[in-house]
Amino acid sequence: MSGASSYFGNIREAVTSIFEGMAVTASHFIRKPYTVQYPDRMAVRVQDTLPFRYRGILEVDLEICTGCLACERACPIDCIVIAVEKDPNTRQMVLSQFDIDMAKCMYCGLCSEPCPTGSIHHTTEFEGADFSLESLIRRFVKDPVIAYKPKKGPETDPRIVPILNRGMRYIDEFAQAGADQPAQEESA
Amino acid sequence: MQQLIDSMLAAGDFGKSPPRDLVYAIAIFVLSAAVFLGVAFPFAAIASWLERRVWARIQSRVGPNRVGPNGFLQWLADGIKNICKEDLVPAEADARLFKFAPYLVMVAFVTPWAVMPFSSDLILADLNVGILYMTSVTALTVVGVLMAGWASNDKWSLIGGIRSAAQIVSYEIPAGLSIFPVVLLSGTLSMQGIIRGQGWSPNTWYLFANPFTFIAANILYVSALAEGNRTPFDLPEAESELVAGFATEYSGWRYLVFFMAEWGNVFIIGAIITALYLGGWQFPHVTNNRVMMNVLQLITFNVKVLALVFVSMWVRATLPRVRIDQLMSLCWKYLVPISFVNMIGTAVWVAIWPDGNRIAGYIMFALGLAILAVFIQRVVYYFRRSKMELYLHPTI
Amino acid sequence: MSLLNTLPDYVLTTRTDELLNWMRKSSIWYMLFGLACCAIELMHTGGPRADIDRFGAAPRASARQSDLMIVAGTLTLKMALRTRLLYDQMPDPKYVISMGSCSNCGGLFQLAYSVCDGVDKILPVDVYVPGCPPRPEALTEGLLKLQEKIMTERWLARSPQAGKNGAASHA
Amino acid sequence: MTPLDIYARVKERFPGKVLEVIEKGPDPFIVVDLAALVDVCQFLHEDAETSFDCLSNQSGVDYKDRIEVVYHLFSYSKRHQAVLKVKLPRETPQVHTLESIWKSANWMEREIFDLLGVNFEGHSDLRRLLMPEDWEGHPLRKDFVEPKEYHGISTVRESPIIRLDNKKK
Amino acid sequence: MSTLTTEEMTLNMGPQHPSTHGVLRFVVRADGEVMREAIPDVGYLHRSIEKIAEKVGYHGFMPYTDRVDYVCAMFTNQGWGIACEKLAHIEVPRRGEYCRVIAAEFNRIASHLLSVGTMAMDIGANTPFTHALREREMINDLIEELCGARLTFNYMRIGGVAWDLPPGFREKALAYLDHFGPILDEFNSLISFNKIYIKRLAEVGIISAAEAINYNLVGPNLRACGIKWDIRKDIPYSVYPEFDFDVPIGNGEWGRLGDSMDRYMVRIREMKESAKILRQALAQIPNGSVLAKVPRNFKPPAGECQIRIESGRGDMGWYVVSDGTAFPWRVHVRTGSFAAMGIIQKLSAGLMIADLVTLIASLDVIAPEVDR
Amino acid sequence: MAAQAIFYLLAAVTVGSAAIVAFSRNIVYSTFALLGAFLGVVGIYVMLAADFVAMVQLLVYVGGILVLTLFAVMLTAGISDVTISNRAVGTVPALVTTMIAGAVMMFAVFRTPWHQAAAKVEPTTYGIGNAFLGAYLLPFEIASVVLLVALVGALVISRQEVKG
Amino acid sequence: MYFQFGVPLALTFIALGFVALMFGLQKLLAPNNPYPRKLIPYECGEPPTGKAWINFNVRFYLIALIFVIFEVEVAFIYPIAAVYLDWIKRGQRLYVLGEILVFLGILFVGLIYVWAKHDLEWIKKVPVESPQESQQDVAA
Amino acid sequence: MSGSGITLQHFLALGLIVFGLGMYCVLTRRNAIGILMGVELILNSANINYLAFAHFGGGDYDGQVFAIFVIMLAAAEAVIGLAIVLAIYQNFRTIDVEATETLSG
Ligand code: SF4
Ligand code: SF4
Ligand code: SF4
Repeated sequence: MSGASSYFGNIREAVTSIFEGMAVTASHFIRKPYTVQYPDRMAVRVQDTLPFRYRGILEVDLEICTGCLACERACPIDCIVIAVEKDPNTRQMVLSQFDIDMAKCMYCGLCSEPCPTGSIHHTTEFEGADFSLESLIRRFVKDPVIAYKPKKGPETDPRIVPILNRGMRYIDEFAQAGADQPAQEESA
Repeated sequence: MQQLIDSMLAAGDFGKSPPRDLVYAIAIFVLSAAVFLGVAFPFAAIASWLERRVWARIQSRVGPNRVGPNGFLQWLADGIKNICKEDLVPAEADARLFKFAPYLVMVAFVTPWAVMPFSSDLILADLNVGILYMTSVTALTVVGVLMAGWASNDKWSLIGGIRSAAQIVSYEIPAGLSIFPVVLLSGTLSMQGIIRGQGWSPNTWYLFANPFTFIAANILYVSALAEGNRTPFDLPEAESELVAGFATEYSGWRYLVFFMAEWGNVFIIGAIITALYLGGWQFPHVTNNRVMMNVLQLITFNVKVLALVFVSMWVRATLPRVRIDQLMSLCWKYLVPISFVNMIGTAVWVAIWPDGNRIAGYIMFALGLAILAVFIQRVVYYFRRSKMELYLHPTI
Repeated sequence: MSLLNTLPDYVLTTRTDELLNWMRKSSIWYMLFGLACCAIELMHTGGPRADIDRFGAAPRASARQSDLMIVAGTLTLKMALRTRLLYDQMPDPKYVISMGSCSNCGGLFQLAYSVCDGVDKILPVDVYVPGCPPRPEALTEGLLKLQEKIMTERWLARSPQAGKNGAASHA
Repeated sequence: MTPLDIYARVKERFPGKVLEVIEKGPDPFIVVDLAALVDVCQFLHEDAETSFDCLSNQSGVDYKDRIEVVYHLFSYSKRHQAVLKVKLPRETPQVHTLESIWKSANWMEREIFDLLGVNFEGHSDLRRLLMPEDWEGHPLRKDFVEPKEYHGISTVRESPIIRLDNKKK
Repeated sequence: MSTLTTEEMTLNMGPQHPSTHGVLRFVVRADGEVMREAIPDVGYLHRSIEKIAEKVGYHGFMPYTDRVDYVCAMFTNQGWGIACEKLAHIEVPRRGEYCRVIAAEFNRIASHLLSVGTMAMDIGANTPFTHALREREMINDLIEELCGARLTFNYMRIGGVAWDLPPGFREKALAYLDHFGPILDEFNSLISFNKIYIKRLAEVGIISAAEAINYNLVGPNLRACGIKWDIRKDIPYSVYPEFDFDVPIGNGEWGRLGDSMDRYMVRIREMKESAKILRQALAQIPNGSVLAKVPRNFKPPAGECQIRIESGRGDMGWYVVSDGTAFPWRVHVRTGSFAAMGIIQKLSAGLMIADLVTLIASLDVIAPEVDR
Repeated sequence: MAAQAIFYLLAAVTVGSAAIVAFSRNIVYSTFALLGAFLGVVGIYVMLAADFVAMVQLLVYVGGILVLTLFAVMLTAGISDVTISNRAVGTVPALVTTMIAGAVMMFAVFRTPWHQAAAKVEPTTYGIGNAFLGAYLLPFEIASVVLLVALVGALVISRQEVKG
Repeated sequence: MYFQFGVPLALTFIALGFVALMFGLQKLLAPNNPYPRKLIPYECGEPPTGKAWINFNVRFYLIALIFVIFEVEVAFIYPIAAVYLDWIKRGQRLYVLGEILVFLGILFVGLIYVWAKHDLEWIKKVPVESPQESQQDVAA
Repeated sequence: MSGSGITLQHFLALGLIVFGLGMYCVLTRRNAIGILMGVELILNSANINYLAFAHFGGGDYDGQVFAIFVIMLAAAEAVIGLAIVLAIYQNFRTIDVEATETLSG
């Protein structure tokens, strides 16, 4: 391209391209902002908009924890500590401690995968900011509780049923090795 | 106000009798302080909030909206926060110059307001070299910035300062040359005189007086942006290269001074363009009430200026940053020659039509409208293509 | 000489304190200090969805102009020394938010040989934000927590326990 | 060419220099004599048949008794790859650099030097790459012990959770 | 020139610097505005992931792979998965492969968006960056539904993926892809074709094809030099052979072949290709299981293997040595950024300081990938 | 009265800055002090009813020459040891010479009975313009040529250095 | 006119006063505890290497040099431009027009010269050399 | 300015002082740039006198025009002077005038 034509070509390209760019930004100026005004100015809490699978802060339903320690073993970085011993006279498993160090946890979900009852699971809760590290440790056992023992038949205790259903639903989210998927996936 | 000044001017020079002097001095101080505290400072402060909002919208965000109504008090918060901030002078820095630089920058930012033509009567001092004065006091900024950059004794600051200085001085040439077409057309250097040379209707503005002035106005705007270190010419503060340019070492209020100066300059840029090319405060003569007229003119002027300020924010949100060598070649190889051509062209034009050419005015005005129309069409096109519903979180 | 924590505890001074704190909390400029994965979420926090600019928190490039250091990510031993220097270079009052498991306590990298387990080993941390990474809203919540803390500070009025407010903090 | 052909070719070109050929496993590889490494690589690089224009990966492995440096060669022109290994004594691991043949070796060798303490002769600047200059030891060695503190920053952090039952898992 | 000016000055860019992506440090020996050379200094993010692999088991290492390259963690997941599967000869169900591809390609788009966005920001245009972030947010929403995390996915498992596609995922994904095309064009006319932008990128940091290969550049950086090489096509893995997409390569139309602008445009075009792949994958995803049977304490037979996948930053190699126990004996990751960092020192000579920033951005260097 | 105050203020600024220029041992300080001197002089010009000249002074001296000098200072070595960058020699003889010369002129200034008729204070731009186009046409054109020559010369000098 | 020029003076004082006032306020309100590490120059977290007060690139100097000349010429044009219209109206068109054209022409020649001699280009490529070499040819 | 108590002598004296300082600067500085600064001061003082005489001597425009020419020449002088200074600096790595004499001699 000869000198002169490239000279004016530069000017033309610069002007036109800047013109286009300005048009784009102007169109964005009249669009609605994309911001979700967390925390206060919003219709629905963010937590409720997150998917069921969201891996937020861990939660344990002691009612359905069998004390099998699968989660403790599964955690790669040992941020779960469970103390469970067999009560000599009632010969029941008693959970005397179930602590999770949320400051250390990496929210990987490896612990909730092997849990037989879905007792330990990630919630959609993510607000945990605090002024001290200690307060980030979740201590679920206030005073020792009896571990849950799965029934042969369906669960009957009305207090436990909804929790157990929730837990099972959570378990079902995980892909089962080799198993075919329920049809509803394909309806999707 | 004008009467006051007139009477004093009639009274001629100083020192007839002491009380007179006192009156003058007090009047000057009061009026200047009024303009500074009433216009310059608030605008410089509020503009920062405004730009953050404008940016946010362009970037499909919301922007500061928590302090006060719509976050209007954001500027106050920033100011007070920075005053409550520790004021550091780095150990290696040259303390004296480091401390003095903000003063210099502040002076450079405040002095141009002396010739700011708010309306036919509201102007602090209608210097008959007004526009020359306006351009030459900006020179102080260069020195201040160099001082800051050098005194910080920090590499980023030094590079930033020198870049900034070289940039400002270079762009003073196209800026100066782009002023001449107006001077040639109006035959005066005083702000008010230039504005009086134009009318309220766009076709009488110098912007549309002839093709050359149209280009000159754009060049002036670009060079002014460059002088104000605004994107796409914000190399001195280029965050991604030099951390914060010549202000890297400044903290608290000292930093805020530089910040404010930049913002005030945006207004000054807008004011220069408005006065020179956009008919300043000119407003159709609807009433004989002088006060009413002045109010209307004041509003007109400020609307025009704020429009230009908005454009500069918008440009800043749009364009990337040029490199230093591109900056220089743009100035010396494109802007300067073109403004030469503009000047010669205007000189010839004036020589042919000493009293201007009405038809040209109308034609140019129509041209401007056409460009605007095309632009709006593009905007609508992009707006249509976007899927609004996806902009929102599925469930919000 | 400064008036900090010198005035007696009148209503006037406490009111002034509230005003000043309100202003300071609504203009927290944070330093661009992304270290690792969390840095991406830090960007997103400044981004369109969770726009932290709403609270007047703007990013700053230079430590000299920033009030808040968001330690976003894994703090390696090599980086720890620099981090401390950067923190020192910030002018008072200055705050630190520890974002993510790594900077809270080393998190999953406690097993590593080259990672400093927790930023609180080298800096005084004001707010810990859990998560790996914390989603932008979580970081925003951390910022709000910090604002709470700022509101409780005594600025002019003589403070009951010294060293609580930014002035006397972490000298 | 399949890796095995390449290895065969190398064998007959450098008799006795190829110590062993492992054909089982996903990636067959050969172990080259330490002294001949550069020549072999030069040959593989320049030979029209093989023309390995890229050293796609170089890594060191610390087996308790020896240290092996593994070269994954790849040829963009011929679309085939080969794996070379050299075995080094664990006390004074030393091998000649391949920087002169493949520029990409520069940083990978620095990394191996840093993490495994293999000394590459003739390397242009053999500095620590990842660890700080004043770091002791080579972390990827199996017998590396993490220092208790670094510049006054302790590197151990005990879990804040106290086990109620005193069983160690 | 160099005769007149100055004793040169030594600048520290980083570790805390707005432009260096993550914590990189460059010691710049500059002469005024012009650089003599920029010496990279890495390791500020060395998290010893390779060593940790030897401590946590094969399953437990999966979350750590997310941190190797957090911008496109799906690929690191996939790489680790494929490596282990190759060691233990595990067959992944086809639906699993499809899920992997879908997740990975979405992640590729997200990664490239971040790359081009930061590119624009380093040149001083903030708006494109925020727009890129906005698009990432939308993609994050999709990925979140898929695996419950926005950044550190830990989505894949050895032998498949951990979660199947949730109900309604396909519709949302398609809707997003419809939206993505126009947005990309808009992005282009906003920044890519801007004259200033082109001027800044064109003819900066030119890499010849031979150099690129010799320095072992990979992925977009390699393709920008005009070499049509993509692992997905040339050493096919997973189910990529079943899709038809083409490999964009640089063609110096803006400046010279292999300059920053080419690298940038290659990424832009690759996003289009990924969208193409996604449409096909979402259309032809088969039924069936997504996870193969893998024992919980996974012990691959002793041996070693090296696998290569096409990650967002290009050819990523995983070299795994197993000794038959539950813990890998040695894991080594060869990443794209690592090689890219190696070439910066050579390229930087004679550039201006401002160009260094764009050079880093155009090579799309990500600190953790360099340091691991 | 006010005029006196302002005059003395400006004079003080001018002389003070000039003194720093002359006596400071730090070249950078001297350069920045030059700014004060120039500004003071600008004020003096205004008091002498030469508004246009004052503006030109501001434009050329402050905006141009001062910046150029600053760049030159930052270009030449010894900035790093600013404190000794501006050594002075032979101060005593210099002082003596200056004193004598000053005394003589002082004598001339105050002994001569100047005829004083303060002119009307009015805008001067037009007058200067007309003068340029009228009586001073030739010097005006020559001036531009001189500037051109200066530009070329300076560039030639510096360039041979640049290209080495 | 004095009155008008009094305004810039007043504004100057106001500016200085304002800044000083705010500094006073800051003295009262801001904490102040500097310690050595805090006052280290900021270099992205690294302890600084080398001194910052170094000689700078001559390129900028050349730019400033060209600038000064042009600035002076611009200053020269102002009065002519101001009276241009009058002279036109007084019917001396070609005279003044020619006048300005000649002047601008000379200026333009200067620009052409500078342009042609590549004094506006930024010399980008520095010979990649080791420091001591550069020392030598500097000494040479 | 009659009656305001500021007479011609004031300005002349001021110009004289500035001139003296400039002269001292020129005489004593060893830094070539310092010398140039001194020259600038002298030129300024000259201008003051020009304008003072122009103002008090009936106020025609000759004085001001001359002042402008002086400024112009000052600019030219500064440009050339500094260029030469840099040239010297390049050849001798110093701008200490005496050192340059010895070096060149
Ligand atoms: S989420 Fe991961 S890190 Fe956290 S407790 Fe469960 S397994 Fe451990
Ligand atoms: S939470 Fe689940 S896995 Fe953990 S102990 Fe209880 S039942 Fe077992
Ligand atoms: S906390 Fe998690 S996400 Fe954040 S830096 Fe550490 S590993 Fe990365």
